[in-house]
Amino acid sequence: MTMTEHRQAAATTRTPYTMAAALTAALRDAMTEDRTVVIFGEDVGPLGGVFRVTDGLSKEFGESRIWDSPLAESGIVGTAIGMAMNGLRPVVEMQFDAFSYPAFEQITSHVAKMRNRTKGRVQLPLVIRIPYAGGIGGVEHHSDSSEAYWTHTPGLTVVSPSNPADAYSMLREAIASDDPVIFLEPKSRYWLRDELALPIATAPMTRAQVLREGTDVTLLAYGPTVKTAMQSAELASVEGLDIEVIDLRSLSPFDDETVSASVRKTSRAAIIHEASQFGGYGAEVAARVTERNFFYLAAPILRITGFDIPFPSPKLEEYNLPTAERVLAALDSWEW
Amino acid sequence: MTMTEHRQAAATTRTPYTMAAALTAALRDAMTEDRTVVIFGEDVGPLGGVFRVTDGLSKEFGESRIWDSPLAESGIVGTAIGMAMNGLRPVVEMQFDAFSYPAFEQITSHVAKMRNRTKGRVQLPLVIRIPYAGGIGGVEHHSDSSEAYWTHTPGLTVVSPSNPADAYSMLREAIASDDPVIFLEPKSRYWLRDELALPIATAPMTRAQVLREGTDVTLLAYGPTVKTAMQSAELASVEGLDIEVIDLRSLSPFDDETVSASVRKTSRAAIIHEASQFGGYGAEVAARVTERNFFYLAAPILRITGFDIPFPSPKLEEYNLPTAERVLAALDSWEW
Amino acid sequence: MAEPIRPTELPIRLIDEKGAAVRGKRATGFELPDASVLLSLYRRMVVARRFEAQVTALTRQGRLATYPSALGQEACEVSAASALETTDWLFPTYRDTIALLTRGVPASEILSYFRGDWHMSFDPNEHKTAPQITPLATQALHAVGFATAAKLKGESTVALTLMGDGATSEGDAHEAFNFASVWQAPIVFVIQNNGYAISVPIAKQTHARVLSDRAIGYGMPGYYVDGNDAAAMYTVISQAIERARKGGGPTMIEGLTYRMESHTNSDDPTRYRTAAETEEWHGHDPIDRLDKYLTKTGALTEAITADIHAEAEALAQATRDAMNVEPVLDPLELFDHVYANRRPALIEQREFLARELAATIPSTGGSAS
Amino acid sequence: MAEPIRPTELPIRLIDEKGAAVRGKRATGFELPDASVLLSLYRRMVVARRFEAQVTALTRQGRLATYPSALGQEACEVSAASALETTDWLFPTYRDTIALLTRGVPASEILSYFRGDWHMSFDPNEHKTAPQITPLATQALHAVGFATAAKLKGESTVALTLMGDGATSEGDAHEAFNFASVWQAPIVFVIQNNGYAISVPIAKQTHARVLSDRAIGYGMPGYYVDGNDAAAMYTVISQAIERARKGGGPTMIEGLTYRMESHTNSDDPTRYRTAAETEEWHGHDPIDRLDKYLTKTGALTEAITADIHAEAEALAQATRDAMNVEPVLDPLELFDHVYANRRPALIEQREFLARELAATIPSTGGSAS
Ligand SMILES: Cc1ncc(C[n+]2csc(CCOP(=O)(O)OP(=O)(O)O)c2C)c(N)n1
Ligand SMILES: Cc1ncc(C[n+]2csc(CCOP(=O)(O)OP(=O)(O)O)c2C)c(N)n1
Ligand SMILES: [Mg+2]
Ligand SMILES: [Mg+2]
Repeated sequence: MTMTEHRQAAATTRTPYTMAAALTAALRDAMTEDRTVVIFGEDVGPLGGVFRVTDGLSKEFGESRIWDSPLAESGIVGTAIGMAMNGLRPVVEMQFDAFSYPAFEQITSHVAKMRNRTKGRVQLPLVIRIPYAGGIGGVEHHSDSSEAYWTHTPGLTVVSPSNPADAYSMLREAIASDDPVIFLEPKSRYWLRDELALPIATAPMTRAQVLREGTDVTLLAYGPTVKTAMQSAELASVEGLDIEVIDLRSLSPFDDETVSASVRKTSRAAIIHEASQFGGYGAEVAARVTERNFFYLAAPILRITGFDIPFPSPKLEEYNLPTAERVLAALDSWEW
Repeated sequence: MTMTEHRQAAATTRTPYTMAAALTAALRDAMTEDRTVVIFGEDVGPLGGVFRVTDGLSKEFGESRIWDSPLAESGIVGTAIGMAMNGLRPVVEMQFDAFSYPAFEQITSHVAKMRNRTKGRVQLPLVIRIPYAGGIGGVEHHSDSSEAYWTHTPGLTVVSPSNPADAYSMLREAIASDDPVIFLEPKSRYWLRDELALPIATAPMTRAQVLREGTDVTLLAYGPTVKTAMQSAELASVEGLDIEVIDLRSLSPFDDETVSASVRKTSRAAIIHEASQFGGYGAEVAARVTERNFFYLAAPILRITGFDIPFPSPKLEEYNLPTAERVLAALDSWEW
Repeated sequence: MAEPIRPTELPIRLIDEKGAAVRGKRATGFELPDASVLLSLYRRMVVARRFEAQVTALTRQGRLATYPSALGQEACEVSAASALETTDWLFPTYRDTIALLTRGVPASEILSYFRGDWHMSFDPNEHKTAPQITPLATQALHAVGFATAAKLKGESTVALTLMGDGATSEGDAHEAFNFASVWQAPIVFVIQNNGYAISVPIAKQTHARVLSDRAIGYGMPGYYVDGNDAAAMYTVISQAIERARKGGGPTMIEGLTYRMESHTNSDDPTRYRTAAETEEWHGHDPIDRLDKYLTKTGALTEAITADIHAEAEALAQATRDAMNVEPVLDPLELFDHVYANRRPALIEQREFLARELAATIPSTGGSAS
Repeated sequence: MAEPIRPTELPIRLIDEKGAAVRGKRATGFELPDASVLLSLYRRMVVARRFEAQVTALTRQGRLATYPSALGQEACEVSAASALETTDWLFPTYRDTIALLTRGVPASEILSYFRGDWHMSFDPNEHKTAPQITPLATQALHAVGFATAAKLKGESTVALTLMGDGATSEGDAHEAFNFASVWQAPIVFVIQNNGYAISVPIAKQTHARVLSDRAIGYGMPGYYVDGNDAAAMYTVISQAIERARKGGGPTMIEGLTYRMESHTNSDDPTRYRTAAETEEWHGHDPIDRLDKYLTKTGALTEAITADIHAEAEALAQATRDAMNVEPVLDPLELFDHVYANRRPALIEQREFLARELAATIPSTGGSAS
């Protein structure tokens, strides 16, 4: 039983929620509780977003709380900055990772730097939601993983939920945060279901979670690859390999405490992500975990990731995405 | 004597060149030899660029070969793509790292992907020059180090020279390349002088160079931090520590062969860069070198980098930039 | 700076819904193209519509990953492609399959992209047609650069780029218009204002009287045209292409049209527009009016009609056949075009996948995982 | 959509170079502000010019890292800041120190940025003035968002943003104009067309008749104004602010002016413009013409003149004194404002630097290394 499930057990009547529905509920509850929360972006209004995460909200809250903006991502983020400067808590959507790139300057030069620039006098409580990564057979530009760009940028907080409960709890926490948050929603897991009693508060957004305890290997994952990690653990257990699975949840900050504790116990670790490997987020994980735990490691930290190629077309993406088979093959590559 | 110096020794009459002047010479020679080479960007014409790297070229080659464009980086890179599709070899300048961010979408979604998208039928022989990093007392946005954004993007080649000879040779090679190249020019080293006989061909752009041989530690650096690495080696030698210094030169691709050979000899390595550490280029270096050489390593690979903060103001940047003192302090942190 | 040509109050129109030639104000300054041209525009539109019906059916059957239909926008698509010389270059978007078809790109090579085989499949240089670009307005800058290079090289090539109403809101659209006018690049911007950017209506996209009013701010001629009148679109675009070829610089043309189908197969238009609105636009159908005109004038004989339908059916059949064959793809090609020369690290990764493929247990996709 | 107000053929002007009030065409629709307003604009401009002379001197002495002077642009800067209510918000650029000064931000707090102490030093909320932004046109979007939030909250705040001619080429400028018009945000865009973007002349920046013609493409009122005529700038900006406050939406105002100094102290204008051109602009000096007008009308007495100069000298003196004191900076503050709460990793790094600072050998900067 995972800690998340523990929490849920405590709650009363449960109903099934997909991750998308849990996100919608989080947005609805946040808008209800705090009138300064506004939502805008491309197609977030009557359509409810291309993934329907804002479904029904425009009917419920009206044009003054949630609306469709002109089609320009830099404009969306840039105006969100101004709104946050004027007391609102904007939650904006970038339709896909690759379509956040036009907003790159506003995000790196302003969203990330405004608090530091003004010595904390101007803070930007805004959330940038991004339907994230691949695995849904999207054509070019619809399956990028952009986390490495954001996590390298000081001033940003970057998180990604892997299940409906975290999706609700972490989005609520992101909206309540006085710092800007890049909220990565794993597309391929939008339809993953769980029985929930909302509202629910899982672990703090910035902490990693041990989803499965194990003694032989620490397997690190986040967002879409957490499911892959759990599958790998199940497969491995058959071979008698006892894998500890950690859902990082927060990419920036990184929860050194939780991860180091696990690695010192297992002495072996691997990180899984969809993004290409070179300079990917897994590099930071491998580097810092090695720095902090070098003499506890029995083997190098492995990275099971996408290849160093542009994300493939729908019919070829399966060859690029990390799979449980690949994870096991990688672990086998270690000298045991 | 470094390999670069060896090559120079072979050449005849030498004259002093700053790195900026060597870059100007490379542009001039490339434009003279190949009529398809064109230069445009902000202030690259009559002004000669804010760092004077294109000084004199507009007089020499005229408006049809080098001109000032409207002030829009996405427009500059986007039109350069179209020109490259139509048989030209554009060399464009982004005035500072932070001002390449408006072009981020054009660079990541097109410059990096066009060849792959078209199965090699459309290639983009273009060079994006960026006066790179800090150390010149620039106000906000004038000292960023953007390499991690580019090196994580498959399809891009990313290089940075550390001395006038390489500046000339590598820029010529970048312009001649049929792949797009991000050319990072270390601002703080623009005025570094060397006696050169041009034209000069140093090692291939994509290979690292051992600048100083040593047996105890492999110190990796690129662009502005190479000088810092050499100073560290000198200081350390006083303490009897024999440091091997490698100038990476090419950030993407990474020269595993040269670096692994050195690390297997010294069993210890450290990487220096100005960029903030979290998710920085040093993470990839530490991760991959560890993966490939884990059982040869006597200690974790260290990263001596900028802090995880937005680049500081002029009066405070010195506290953020890696120094020889910091490098030695870091090496002392190892158990020897 | 001479006062730029301003877009007219009402969209330029040469043939109305009843199939009658338009005289006076709305047609001033423009001649109807000859029958042969109109007939070929008509043929291409009819063939295109049949093609799209077929593709939409194939998409419903799951043969394609996605398909953005241009049903109702045939006049813009076909006119733009037909007005270009074969030596000119077209810079299209995901929406513009019909323009590519008109340009002579084989249907199967176009659809290979929408089936998900690769990011594109035809040869841009062979067809002088750039890939169908998805990141909005970005291709407009490529077109401006391409046209500028042609001008620098003293070639007479003209570039034409298509973009939607929503795309005009992107910064890149502005930069493309501005660079083109400052550099007086030989390029034509054709904006298909089909009323929506997915679900977002034009009223939420711009506060301008018409999008083409933007042209004034660039000192560029701007034209506001009935996008469902192939005669008008073809004539205005042709003039703009000639002006560009003669060194007259860029032109902005807005075609007022309507997307009859959903944005893509995965869209649900009932969430953002009424059936009545769509119904109303049936009355402005681009093929219908040209059919009436050409029949009245006698240019469209039964024989020709039969021939056109035969061509359409043949294309539909060929498309069906082509799309019903599962393509044979080599996953190892994923590593072959990232760089001109494969890098050591990519060779390692290619070998890794090759070993994996050779192994008995096939890799199951993350999508399925 | 109602036909938008188009910029006039010649720049709007209320007082000419000879200090005479302008009647007829160029002044139509505008009244001269009363003497008291003109006198205060004059005072602020004179004080500002003296201030800049002092700052330029300090920069030459190396007291400042960099300084972009607005010498010659005082009419735009002072009018924009003076037309705003204290409750309104100003969104300036690196160029607009004088506007901040006029707004009441202490000189020493403004200059602390240019000295290189920190990225800015005054309190934006206290002065209702955003930081001086360097990434071009990006602040215009912040201003639009800020104004839109005010509208949503039912507040009467108006936002005004300043940008240069070069900045209008950026995609963000377009997105700001478009979002503002679609959302009918209470904002005023003041474009200071000073003829150059560093070395690039306006002719290489736009092909439009005038930059303010862009307004038409956004269905926004646009005004082309003599940027060296404080009376005209103040009047047109004030009208726009009132329109915005009354719910009339955004306005684009182009002030035609000239940058008399180099772009920054590190620039060399001789490489891209002639002394004759600069000399010619001396004839259009904004202070000179107001001086003549106010003297003629008798509003400007010797006593007032003396008082203004006293104020100017006092500010210059205070600025000298403030800038000649080396600021005491705490390097450890570098870690204090990155996030609302310091992260474990940043605490580690802060402690590292603290230990380093405590150690005898001081860290020598990489710049020096
Ligand atoms: C930069 C960018 N942002 C968002 C998207 C997602 N997207 C694809 S099509 C579309 C609507 C485009 O509308 P329009 O330009 O009017 O063209 P149409 O689809 O109507 O032909 C959007 C938002 C994208 N492709 N690129
Ligand atoms: C996005 C971006 N690109 C480039 C620069 C570098 N830069 C600083 S000022 C300047 C010229 C700006 O000209 P203009 O907008 O006319 O303002 P002015 O300096 O004339 O007041 C340039 C290119 C920048 N600050 N931001
Ligand atoms: Mg549309
Ligand atoms: Mg200017």
